[in-house]
Amino acid sequence: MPLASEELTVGEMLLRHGISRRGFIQFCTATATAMALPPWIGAAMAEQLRQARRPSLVYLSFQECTGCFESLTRSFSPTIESLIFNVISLDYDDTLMAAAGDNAEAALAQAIKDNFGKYVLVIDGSVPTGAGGAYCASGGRSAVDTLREAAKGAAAIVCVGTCSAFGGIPLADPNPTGAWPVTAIVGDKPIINVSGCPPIPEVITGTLLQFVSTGKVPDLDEHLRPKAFFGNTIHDRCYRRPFYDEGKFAKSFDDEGARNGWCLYELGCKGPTTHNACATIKWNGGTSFPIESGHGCLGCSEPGFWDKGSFYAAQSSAEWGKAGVPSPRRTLELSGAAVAAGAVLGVASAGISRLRQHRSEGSSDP
Amino acid sequence: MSRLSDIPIRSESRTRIEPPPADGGLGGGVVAILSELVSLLGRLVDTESPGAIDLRSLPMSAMDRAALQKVLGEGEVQATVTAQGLSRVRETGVSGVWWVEHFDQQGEMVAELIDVSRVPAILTSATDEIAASARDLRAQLIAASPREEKHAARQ
Amino acid sequence: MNLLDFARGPALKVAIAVFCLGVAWRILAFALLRIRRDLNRPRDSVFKSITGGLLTVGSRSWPHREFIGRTGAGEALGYSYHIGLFAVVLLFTPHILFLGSLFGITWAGLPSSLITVISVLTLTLFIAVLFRRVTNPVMRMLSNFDDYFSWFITMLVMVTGIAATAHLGASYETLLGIHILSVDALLVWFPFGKLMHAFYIFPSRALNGALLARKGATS
Amino acid sequence: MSDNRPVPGPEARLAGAMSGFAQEIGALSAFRLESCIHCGICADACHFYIATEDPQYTPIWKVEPFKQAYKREASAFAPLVRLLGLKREVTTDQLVQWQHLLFDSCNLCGRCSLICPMGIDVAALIEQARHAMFDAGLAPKELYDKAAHQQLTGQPEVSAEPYRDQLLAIGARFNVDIPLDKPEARIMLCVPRTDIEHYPSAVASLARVMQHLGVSCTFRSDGLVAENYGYYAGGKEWQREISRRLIDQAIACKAQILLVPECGHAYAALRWEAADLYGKPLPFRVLQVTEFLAGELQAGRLRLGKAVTGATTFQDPCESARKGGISEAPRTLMKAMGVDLHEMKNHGGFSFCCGGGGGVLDIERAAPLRYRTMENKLREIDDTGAETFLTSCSDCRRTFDDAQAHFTWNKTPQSLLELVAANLIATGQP
Repeated sequence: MPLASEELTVGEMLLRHGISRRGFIQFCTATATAMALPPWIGAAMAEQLRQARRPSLVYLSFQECTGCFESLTRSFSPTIESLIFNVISLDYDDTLMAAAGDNAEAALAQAIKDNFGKYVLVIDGSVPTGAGGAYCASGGRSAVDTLREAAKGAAAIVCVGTCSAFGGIPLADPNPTGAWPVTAIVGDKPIINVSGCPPIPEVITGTLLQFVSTGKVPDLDEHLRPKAFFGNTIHDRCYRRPFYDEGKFAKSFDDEGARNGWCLYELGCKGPTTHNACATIKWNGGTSFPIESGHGCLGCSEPGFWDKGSFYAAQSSAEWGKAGVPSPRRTLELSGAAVAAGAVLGVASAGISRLRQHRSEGSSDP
Repeated sequence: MSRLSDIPIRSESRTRIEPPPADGGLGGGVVAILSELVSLLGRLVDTESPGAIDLRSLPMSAMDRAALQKVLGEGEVQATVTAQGLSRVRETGVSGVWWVEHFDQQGEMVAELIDVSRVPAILTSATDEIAASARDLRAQLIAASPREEKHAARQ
Repeated sequence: MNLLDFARGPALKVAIAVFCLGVAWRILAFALLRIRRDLNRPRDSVFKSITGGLLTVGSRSWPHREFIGRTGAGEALGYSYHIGLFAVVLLFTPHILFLGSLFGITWAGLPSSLITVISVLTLTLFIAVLFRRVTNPVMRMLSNFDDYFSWFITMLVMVTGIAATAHLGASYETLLGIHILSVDALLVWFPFGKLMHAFYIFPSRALNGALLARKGATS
Repeated sequence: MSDNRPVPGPEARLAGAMSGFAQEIGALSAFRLESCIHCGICADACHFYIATEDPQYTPIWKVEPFKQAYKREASAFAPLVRLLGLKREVTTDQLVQWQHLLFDSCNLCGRCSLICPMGIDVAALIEQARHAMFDAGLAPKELYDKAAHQQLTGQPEVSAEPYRDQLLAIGARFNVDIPLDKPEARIMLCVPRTDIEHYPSAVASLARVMQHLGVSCTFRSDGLVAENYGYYAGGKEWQREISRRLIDQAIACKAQILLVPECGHAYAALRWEAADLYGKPLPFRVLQVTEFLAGELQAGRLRLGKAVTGATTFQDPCESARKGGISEAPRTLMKAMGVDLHEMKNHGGFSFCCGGGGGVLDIERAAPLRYRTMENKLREIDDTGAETFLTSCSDCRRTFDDAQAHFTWNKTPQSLLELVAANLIATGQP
C-alpha cells in the first residue's frame, strides 16, 4: 500500500477496499451512537468524510510505553480500527510502518512536505528536555527537535495519553528526564489532549474522527480535553453512585461491601475529581471499567495524578504526609510544636499583663 | 476464597423506567418520542431537513417499545442492507417515519434509530456512485459488443 | 500544584499550625493571670462544689423553666444550627476520612444524601440566625465585627461545601479547593475571634457553676 | 451627676477607672470576659430590661467598656490591639454614661448569672466594674457619702443619738434584755441600722428570740451596724474597713458565730467576701439569722406555735437566697409555724428582685426607673392572692414600704423574724 497519500477522496479509498457508502454510513452511525453524539451526525459525518480529501496523519511516539498505541490498535472492534486507517492516510508511524532507518526518516520528511499545513500530528509520550533532549532521540535528533519540526506543518496536534497531555509518569516527582507535556513546548497550534493512561480506544478514535470529519477542534475544557468525553467526572456517571449517596462503602477490598459492589470512596477512589468517559463508554467494548472491576479509579486522566498522594488514601484526606497521607504522628508533631510556640507567646503575654498590673498583692478581685 | 463468579456484575441503568400506566395509555417515554417525531416531521415538511431519534440512548422498557411500534404501525416498505454489517429498514405506518436497525458482522445490534426523512440515506444511491457505475457499465458494453455497436455506443 | 493541592497541602498545614498556636497563646495568656484563692468557708464539701459545677454544664444547655418562655426560641435556633453543623462536619463520610487521615480514628457516618438535606437545612438556619442578630435590638447593640465576621467565615465554609458537592459554578476540584481554603481561613481566624467559645463553653459553665455551688447558690 | 466632693479631673478619672479594672483583672474575670458570645440572652433575665425593653439594660452591656479595656490592657493580643488600635480607649463620658447602667439600673441581684448559656457570672463582673467606677470617683453621691461616713464612724449617716443608746432604748421599750458589750459570748449579734431607725420591733424580736433560746450572745457597740455601704458603692478598701469593724469585735468577744440579721447584702459582704478582704479565713462562722433559727428548730432547741397569718407569700432576698444559698431555711421556719405559703410565680433562687437592692433604693435619680421596674414584682405578689407578705431583708422591706406609698399598694411587708419572735413556745410547754 503506497504510504504517500494520493489525491484520492475518502470515498474512493473506501471503495478500493470494498467498503460501500452504505457500509461506511453503518460504521459512522454506530460510532456516533457509541460516542453518544446526536444520531443524525452519523449520516452527515459519512457524507462529509466521503467527499473530504483523505486527511493525512503523522503519528510520533516519544518517551512513551506504547500503552496508548496498544490501546488504540487493540481496540475491541477491529472494523473500527481498520476503517480508521483506511479513512485516514497514516503517513508516518514508526511502530507500524515497514520502512526503517533512513527510509523512515525520509518518509517523515516527505509526509511533512507533501501535506504541509494539512496533516494531523498525533503525539504519544512526553517530551524529555533533560540533557538537551538526549533521553529520547531517534536518528540523531532529539524528540524536542522532531516535535518542533513536525509541529510547524501540523493543522492540529492531538496528544494521546496523559504523558503527551500532562507529562504523565516521566514527569512524576523527581522527573529525572526533565519531561514536559506537548503544551509546554508547542504554543502556536491548536492542541487537543486525549488524556488517560491509557485513554479509552473509542475516545481516541472518536476524537480523531470528529476532528477529521468536521475539521474543527471540538469543545475543550481548561485542560484542552474534549468535553464530549471529559465533561463529566467518573463520580457523577458512576453506577455505584447510589451506594455513595446511601452511605454504603466498602471498607476493604474483600469485605462484604466490596463483594456487594458498594462505593469504593473509602478505598481511595479518585472518581470525584477525575474527568473521563470510563463510567459511560467503559473499556473493552463496554464490558467494564476499573470501578466495576472492584478497584477505585486512580484519576489517570488528571494532570500529575501520580503525585496526588496514595491511590488508596481517601479522596478527602489531607495531603501533606509521606506518600501524601498524613498520619496521627505527623499531626501530633505539627500541632504539638505549634501549641508549644503558642504557649511561649501565652506566657509572655500573661507576663506582660501582670507586669503592667498593680503590685497590689492580695487584691480581692477574682 | 470467593470465586470470581461470585463478584456480582450488575450494570442496571440508573434512571428508573416507569412502567406504562395500567389503563393502556401511553407511557411517558413514548409520549415524549411521539411529540419529538411530530416536530421532526414538521421540520422535514418545512425545511426538507431530515432528523432521527437514537432509541438506544433513551431508557425504554420493552412495553414502551411495543407501545411505540403499535402506535407507529407498519408501512409498505421493508428493506435489508448487507454492507459492512446488516441493516433492516422498515417504513412505519406514519409516512416519513422509518424504523432503522444496524447490526455488526457478529449480529450484535450496534444502532437502532427512528429516521424521519423521505427515505433513509442508507437506501438511496449517491450521485458519484451512480456516475462511477455508469462508466463501468459503458465500459462493459464496449467490451461485449461487436464493432458496429462500439460505433453506436460512442454517440 | 493546583488550587486543591495547595489548599489540602501547605495551606492546611499552616492553618493547623496557626490554629494550635493561637489557641494555646490565647488560653494561657488569661489563664496565667492572677488567680485569687477564695478564703471564705464553702457552704458544703469540695465534692459538692465540683458536682454542682458539672451539673451546671448540663443544666445551662437549655433554659431553666422560668426563662424558657423568653429565651426558648432563641436558644433552640442557636443550638439547632450547631447540631446541624456538627452533624455535617462529623458524620459526612468524606469529612470522617479527612479527620481520620489527621487523627487516625474513623467512625460510622450518615448517608451522603441525608447529609445534603441537613446541610441545606443548616444553611437556612444560619441565615435565620444572622437575621435575628441584625433585627433583635439587644443583639444588634451588642454585635461587633467579630460577631459578623465569625458568622461569615463559618457560613463561607458551609456554602462552599454545598457548592462543591453540588458541582455549582466551577469544576469540582476548584470548588473543593475553595471549600478547603475557606476551612483553612476559619482555622486561622478561630483563635482571634468568638469561635474560641467552643473551647470556653464547658469549662466556663463548670467553673462558674462550681463557684456558685460552693456558696450553695442557685446555678 | 456627682457634684461638690473633691472629684479628680476627667483624665485622672479615666485612668483611675482603667487602672481599677483592667489592671486588676485576674484569670477568672478575664475568662468570663473572654467567654461572652454577644447572644443577648442575659437581657431576658433582668427585670430592668423586661420592664423597659430598652437594650441598654442588657446586663453584659454594663461591662462593655471594661471588656474593651481588658482587650487593650490584659488580653492575649493586648499589645497588638493597642498597636493596631483595634479597640478604642474608653472615654470619660462613656464612663459617666455607664454610671446609670452600673448603679441606677442594677440591683446586683444575680439573676442574669443564672441564664447565661456560657455560664458567665455576670453579676460578679458588674460588682467588679463598680470597684473601677468607684476608683474613678464615679460612684453615685448617696452611696459614696454613706460609705465614706460608715468607713469613718461605723454608721452610714449621722443618727439623732448613738445607735448604742437607741438599742438600749428599744430594749427598754419592748422590755427585752439587750446583751451589750459582754467581754465573751458564743454568738455576736448585729442589726441593720434600718431596723434601729425604722423597724425597732425587728431589733426587739432578735433580742427576744436570742433570750428565749438562752444562748450566750452579745451586741458590740463598736460593731453594731450590719450593712456595708462600701459593698454598694464599690469601694473595696472601705468595704474592707467596714467589715473589719465587725470582724475585730467578733474576735474581741471570742465569738464562734457572727449572726447576720435580716439583711441581704450584709450576708453577702460578710459571708462570701469578708475573708478575701480581710486577707485570711475568718476565725468564726458567719450565719444569717433565718439559717441559724432553722438549724435550732431542726435541732429541737426551738419550738414554734401556729401563726395565724392567712394566705401568705414570701419575698426571697436575692443576696441571701439566689446568691447566698439560703432559700430552704425561711420555708422550714414558715412550715413549722403552719404558714399557708403561696409561692410567687418566680420564687426561691429565681425570684425577681424587689428593685431596691444593690443600693438603688438610696439613689434619688434612680427612683422613676425603679418604680416602673417594680410593677412586675407587685403584680406577682398580688397574683398569689396572699394577704400577708413576708420577707427577711430590711432593704427589701424599706423598698416595699416606699412602693406602698408610691403605688398606694394594699400590702405591707412584714419580717419573718418578727413572726418567729411572736410565736415562740418555751421548750417545756406543750
